[in-house]
Amino acid sequence: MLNLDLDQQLVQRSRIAAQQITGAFSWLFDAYSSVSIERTVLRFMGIDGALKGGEPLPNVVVDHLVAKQGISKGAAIWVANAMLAKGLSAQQVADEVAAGTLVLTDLPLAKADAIFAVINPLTTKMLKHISGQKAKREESFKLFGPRRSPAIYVIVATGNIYEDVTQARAAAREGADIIAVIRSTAQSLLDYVPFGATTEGFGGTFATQENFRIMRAALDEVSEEEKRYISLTNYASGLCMPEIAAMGAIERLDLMLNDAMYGILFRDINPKRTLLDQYFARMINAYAGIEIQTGEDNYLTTSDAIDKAYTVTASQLINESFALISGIKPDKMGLGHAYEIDPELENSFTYELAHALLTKTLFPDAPVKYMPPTKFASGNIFKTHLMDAMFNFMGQLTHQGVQLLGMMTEAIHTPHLADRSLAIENAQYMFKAVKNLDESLCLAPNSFVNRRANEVLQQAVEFLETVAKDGLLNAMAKGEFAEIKRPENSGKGLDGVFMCDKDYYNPFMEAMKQELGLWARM
Amino acid sequence: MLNLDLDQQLVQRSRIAAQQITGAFSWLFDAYSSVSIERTVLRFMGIDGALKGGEPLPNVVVDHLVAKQGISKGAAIWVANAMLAKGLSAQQVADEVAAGTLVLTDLPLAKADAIFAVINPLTTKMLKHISGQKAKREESFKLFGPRRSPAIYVIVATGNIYEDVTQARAAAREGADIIAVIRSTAQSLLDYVPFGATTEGFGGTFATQENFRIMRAALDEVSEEEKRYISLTNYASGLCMPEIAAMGAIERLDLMLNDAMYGILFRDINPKRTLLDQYFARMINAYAGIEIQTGEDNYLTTSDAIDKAYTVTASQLINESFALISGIKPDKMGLGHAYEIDPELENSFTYELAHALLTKTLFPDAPVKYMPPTKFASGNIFKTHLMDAMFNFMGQLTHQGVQLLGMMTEAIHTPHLADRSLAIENAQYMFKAVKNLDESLCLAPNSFVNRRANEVLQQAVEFLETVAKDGLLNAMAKGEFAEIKRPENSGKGLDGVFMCDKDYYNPFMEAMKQELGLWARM
Amino acid sequence: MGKNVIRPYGDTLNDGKMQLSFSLPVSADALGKEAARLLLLQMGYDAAEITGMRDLREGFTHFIAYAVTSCGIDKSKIKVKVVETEVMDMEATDAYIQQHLGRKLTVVGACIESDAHTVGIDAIMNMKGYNHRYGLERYHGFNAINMGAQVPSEELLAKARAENADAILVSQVVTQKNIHIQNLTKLIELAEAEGLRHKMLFICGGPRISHELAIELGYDAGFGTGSYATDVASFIAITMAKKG
Amino acid sequence: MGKNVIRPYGDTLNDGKMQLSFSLPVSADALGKEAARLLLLQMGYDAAEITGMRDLREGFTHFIAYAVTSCGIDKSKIKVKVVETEVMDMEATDAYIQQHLGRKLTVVGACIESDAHTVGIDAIMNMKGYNHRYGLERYHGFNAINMGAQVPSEELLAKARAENADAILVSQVVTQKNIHIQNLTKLIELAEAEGLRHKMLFICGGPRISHELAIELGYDAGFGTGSYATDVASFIAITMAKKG
Ligand code: B12
Ligand code: B12
Ligand SMILES: Cc1ncc(COP(=O)(O)O)c(C=O)c1O
Ligand SMILES: Cc1ncc(COP(=O)(O)O)c(C=O)c1O
Repeated sequence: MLNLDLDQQLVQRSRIAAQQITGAFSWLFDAYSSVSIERTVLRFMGIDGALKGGEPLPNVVVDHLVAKQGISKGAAIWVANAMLAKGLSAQQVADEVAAGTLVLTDLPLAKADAIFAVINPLTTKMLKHISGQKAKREESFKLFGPRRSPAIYVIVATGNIYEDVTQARAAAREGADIIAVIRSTAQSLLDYVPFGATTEGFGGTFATQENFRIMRAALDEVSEEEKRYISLTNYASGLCMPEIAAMGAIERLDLMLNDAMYGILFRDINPKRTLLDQYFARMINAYAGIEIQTGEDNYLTTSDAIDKAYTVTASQLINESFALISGIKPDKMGLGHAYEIDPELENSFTYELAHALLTKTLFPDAPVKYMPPTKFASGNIFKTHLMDAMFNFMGQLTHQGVQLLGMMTEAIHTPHLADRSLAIENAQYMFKAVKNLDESLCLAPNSFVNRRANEVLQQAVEFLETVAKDGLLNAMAKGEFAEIKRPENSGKGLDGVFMCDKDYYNPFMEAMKQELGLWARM
Repeated sequence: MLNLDLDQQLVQRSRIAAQQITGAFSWLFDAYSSVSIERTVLRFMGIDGALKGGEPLPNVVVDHLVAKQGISKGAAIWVANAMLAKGLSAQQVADEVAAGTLVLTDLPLAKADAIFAVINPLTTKMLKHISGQKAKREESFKLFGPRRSPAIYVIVATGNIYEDVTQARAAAREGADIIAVIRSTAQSLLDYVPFGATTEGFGGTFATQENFRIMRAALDEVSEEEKRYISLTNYASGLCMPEIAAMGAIERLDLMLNDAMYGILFRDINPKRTLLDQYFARMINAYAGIEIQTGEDNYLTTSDAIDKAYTVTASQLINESFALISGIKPDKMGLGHAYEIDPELENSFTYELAHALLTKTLFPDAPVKYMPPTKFASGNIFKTHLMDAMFNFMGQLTHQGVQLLGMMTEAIHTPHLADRSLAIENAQYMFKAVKNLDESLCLAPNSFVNRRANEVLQQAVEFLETVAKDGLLNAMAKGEFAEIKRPENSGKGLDGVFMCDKDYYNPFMEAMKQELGLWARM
Repeated sequence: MGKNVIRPYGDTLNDGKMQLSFSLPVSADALGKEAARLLLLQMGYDAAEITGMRDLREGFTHFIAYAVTSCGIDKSKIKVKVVETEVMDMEATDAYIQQHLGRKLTVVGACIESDAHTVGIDAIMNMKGYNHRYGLERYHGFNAINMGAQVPSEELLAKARAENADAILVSQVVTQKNIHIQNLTKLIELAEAEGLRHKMLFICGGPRISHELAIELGYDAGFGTGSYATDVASFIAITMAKKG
Repeated sequence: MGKNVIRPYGDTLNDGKMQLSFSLPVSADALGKEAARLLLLQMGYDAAEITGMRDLREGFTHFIAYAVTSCGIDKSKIKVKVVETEVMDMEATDAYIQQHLGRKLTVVGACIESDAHTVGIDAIMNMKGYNHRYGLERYHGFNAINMGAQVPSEELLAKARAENADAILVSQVVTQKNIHIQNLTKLIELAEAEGLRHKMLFICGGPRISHELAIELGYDAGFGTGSYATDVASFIAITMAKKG
């Protein structure tokens, strides 16, 4: 077996530094909320649909409460209050607000317990549905057997959910274990979630609840036929993180891309907004038993995979720590790593072996999300196919959890049907060819691989310790992450963050904290 | 480092058995000659050219001597005798024989020393030329640096020597170290060597002296420009083994495919004829400093690479032992091995690691000729390209000497220009990616790889020991090699083998034995 | 576009996307790239994008491209000749022969002319067979004679006549410069000349052989990549039985 | 065939051999294979051999083929627009600007509209540059302003006007559904409307951008895969100097 010998002191220091960094945010998590969190609450209460213009009702209602300065109590109270006063369903309340026939803040607030009496049944109903979905997933895995490891993860990205379905079904039959519907470009910048089934998108397909439902139904069908549970995933990151997480929980997605800092660093979304949203979004994922995935790969698409290898490790440790705060268990943390080393570099594979083993060793229980070569993929499909083969070889050799298959056309277009099929063929061949190879091998004493892994860990620890001193927000403001400056009070969506009144109430967060046992640490 | 721990007793037993097998042929080597050996002698004496019909003059003269029952003294004596009597050059003698104006056996034989006085200068002249070629090769390597390892070996096989040249030049510039001009189908069955430049052939280009010259000249030019000595190789095996070896020595080929048993097993050429011819052919290679290559890969194209892995090892040991008898040093023995494991097999790479390490460990000084996947190459070029990648990975990981690059179109056509280029790109990427990987690795205690290697060696030893008991000829007659029965006295070319008179003389063999110090063991 | 008309599929039905690669005697620069693009347009592609350009040296360049075709073909109009006899396993075939013919069928096989690729014909004829399917030698219903590699057509026919074979099996693997067509044609013409053609079944096979092609060349059947003894045995048995 | 006419090269001059792969909505069997072959013939290939057939499921099949084309193009007739200004290194360019223009040139760059792929434009503009070639920010002769990702065309133009830029640099990497064409056209049209088009150089770049295409779209130059700051800097400096 290829066992790294990591300096255990470094390992401990890395975890301590990460905890200092993430532990410093209870002031934010405990005292603030955001428009996206409130929209999530409304969706959980059963409000859905959109105006002709496309504006979703949860946005209409929350914007209404913002305009009326009522939002700081949380949206739940106002809507419940209106339901009580008018004897309407949550949806009907939203419709009236949309129609302009109802101003929530004009209705005098009923007694707390009367309001709770309206909210609690809704809460229980929704949480039951979500636990039901979780149970269904677990049963399916029991029935058909667990997911293979590394799991074969492929993307569909036609922009048209119906084409996506055809391609996802084909991929699943060929052996894909996880289908990712890539999102239309920059959806993370939209401060609302589009409504309904969509057939147009750039670089991907919009993440909408209807699209989730359509794809999940198609995959359930194939799962039955192939006697293999096919998992579905999408992206939560962005200005609607908790809303999309909620939709995923409701429609039984199985994994969710949900990075703590991606939106800040790569989409210039306000830091506080992002951290606050990810806190609730991940709590929802934790509750729904959804495996989160993080976006460390993004660091390497812009920076050098060798020089900046430590930024990946550092980000993994921060993501892990934030995930724990939201109640996610290690076996549901798909921390990201990517094979982005320049193929022209001598010993590119040897370097990557060190990096891949480091991730695996540092997070032994995490179903690591292993990303393929993308930056150095070129229009030469034959060469790219070989780079993907090395990546697949590595995934099996180092037992990564989820293999995000590379496509030979990575540098050309979003995958064609055949590209995806060849990628699966590539992975299946490699996985089989080196299935138990690692059992025959071990690392040579004082090997380059072992030295390199410790070197990267060392750099990550030193970096995290300075960040811990500065505080994460200052560090990001200084541009210490991904070489981009992200000041605390700039970036998109800051105006959507607000401080909560003492009588603010988020029934779902409360209930989830209960069940996830997250009271203790507050 | 990946070091196998081979059972040293097995290693010893394997060598002893091989020596018993090959040592039993001095009766053949010392007392017999063949028409091809005599034609070789004539070529060395300077006889070249062909009749209108295409029949080469060396054949004309030898057939003439056979017809006249003069051959058992060896062709050299008769021709020298005629030169002496008529004051002609060897070539002129041949021309007259061809014209029917001269019957060699009609001329009374002059005194031995008078005849030697004619032969010796010719012998010296030719041997000087050959040593000159050897020196030129060695200087070039000194000047441009040694051959890379694994060396990049690619084939050209258009059938047209001029197209071959274009493609060989291109390949050399892209990084090929060795160019192999694949022979036209079944040339090994021709009992003569075609004459002149050829532009037609099936599956390859005829091996002719002129073709050798044309390609060598082209490669010398590129070597100068690229500052890298480009080696040239071809095939000697077949009914003209020593003649083609001679042509290679004269035209400065650098390697020569020269298996001791290929012709017998895979071309149904008579066993005695083949063994006798290879004895002299390899002596010529040894003298010329040409690296021989053997054809173990052929066993696996017809038999299973796992079950019959031991036949490869056994053949390597026999080839090694015959080579030593002809004066070839281990560092010039390109013993063959091939990556022919079914890609559908679990752990195909792990198995091959054991086999490749076994070859490398058993023959540490041999520049192993490592053959690519061919049998399981399919019309799916993308898959074949990946199989070739695994092969290249293995070649570098286990430090094989010569990598015969696989082509993604192996199952389709003889290589197109682009196929060869992509094969080189594949090899260069793999070699670079895992350059020093092995230094970071070692074999786990009691690893499958180590157990498997010893298992194969064990099987090979047991096989060789039974063959040693039976004798090689009986074993081949029984079909113990390559599952094909080859009786001692059947097969093509038996009639070309004859017993030598006591006054038989082969000036070149004598001289070479001298210089190679091969008297001792007789 | 008629509803039966189909086009290549990239990621949208009938988008006509195709991948190509080819070499041209041009330099690896903007001009060469444009030459490659123009060639594709001239070939009739609606759009063509050169995504990869590799210098092959000596004045050649390799291009990798994606192009869009507007050609489509009508699925409903495609006719393809395929061996129609059902495929039975060894036991069934032996039983079938026993019952319908009541005698052993003699087949003579060979890899003819310059071709030495016997693995294919061996896969069909030898005891051990191929991929867990035994070869004809193991059938009770067949007397299988495998002449092996590089058998001159004349010898094969002579043998077939001598054994008065029910079927001749020919393998052709090397296809360079269409030598397989030449060889197969030569054999059939000799058979015609010798009046053997209609005395027995003529069956050929090889990686580039299709039933279609075999029929064109005047054979009774052709078997390509991935065929097994079962396919051939069933075909011979059933066809012979029909002939009566 | 005229002596300038070239064809694809497999292993013999002008043999016309090409490799293809594509998917069709057909089954993976003899019929599907024939459909693939017929499609190629219909497209005008002289000969086509389907060497690989892979079942993609859901009614699709992937084909790998080698085909022969008789199309050829006349090399001598190919015209291709390429950036003709010579390429100078950073020092030379700075010196050139100093000498011929005597002032700093202002360039404003951005990845416009929905495109967030800044690596390309950064490679051209940022200090650190790309492949050991510094970006424009490091030049003395340039005042380089990089607006980064997803900049609306309007904002880019406003900035350019405010800084009264000498050149605008636009990057477009995403090309799906030709969005890059749409975006680049939008920018140029806005510039025309605002009367900015001829006040400064408009330069675009991206992996699927060629100088040819840029000119078509009304830009002054276009730079594709593998271009460097040196190419762009030299082009701007020399062109500006010529304009005087
Ligand atoms: C093994 C092999 C050899 C072995 C053959 C050993 C032997 N005893 O057969 C050796 C090393 C001797 C060899 C030599 C050569 N080979 Co070779 N060889 C191959 C190889 C790697 C595999 C062929 C094989 O065994 N396939 C496995 C069998 C089971 O498949 P199959 O033949 O298709 O048979 C199946 C079907 O076609 C069908 N079938 C076949 N025949 C028949 C007959 C009947 C009656 C029926 C019903 C069915 C049937 O059923 C079979 C089972 O499904 C191929 C490359 C490849 N991967 O295909 C090259 C290949 C066929 N060889 C090639 C060449 C050029 C040669 C040489 C000419 C090279 C040279 N210049 O020396 C020589 C000359 C041989 C000769 N005179 O013919 C080329 C042919 C190119 C072309 N299309 O023309 C290939 C494609 C390699 C290449 N890319 O260059 N070869
Ligand atoms: C890195 C990357 C990303 C990063 C970008 C990070 C960043 N800050 O740039 C991230 C992860 C954010 C990303 C996201 C997405 N990406 Co992206 N990405 C890539 C990737 C892997 C590499 C691109 C790259 O950096 N190349 C390296 C640079 C140096 O090369 P270059 O851009 O060609 O630039 C050179 C030349 O073109 C030229 N040049 C470029 N611009 C300019 C400008 C001027 C003025 C000049 C003179 C020259 C010039 O000079 C440069 C140096 O030589 C490519 C795949 C690939 N290997 O190409 C996919 C790729 C471009 N992405 C793609 C897609 C679809 C997306 C997403 C839409 C996916 C999704 N649905 O989320 C998102 C959305 C992003 C958006 N809104 O645009 C597709 C585009 C498909 C298409 N042809 O339309 C690609 C091809 C991958 C794929 N096959 O799907 N991506
Ligand atoms: C963590 C994460 N979230 C989201 C996305 C993509 O979403 P968007 O393009 O909407 O930002 C990515 C893409 O790389 C990602 O890595
Ligand atoms: C050792 C050896 N000699 C010769 C040849 C080919 O020569 P021929 O086809 O003339 O037998 C081969 C081909 O595999 C070979 O391995």
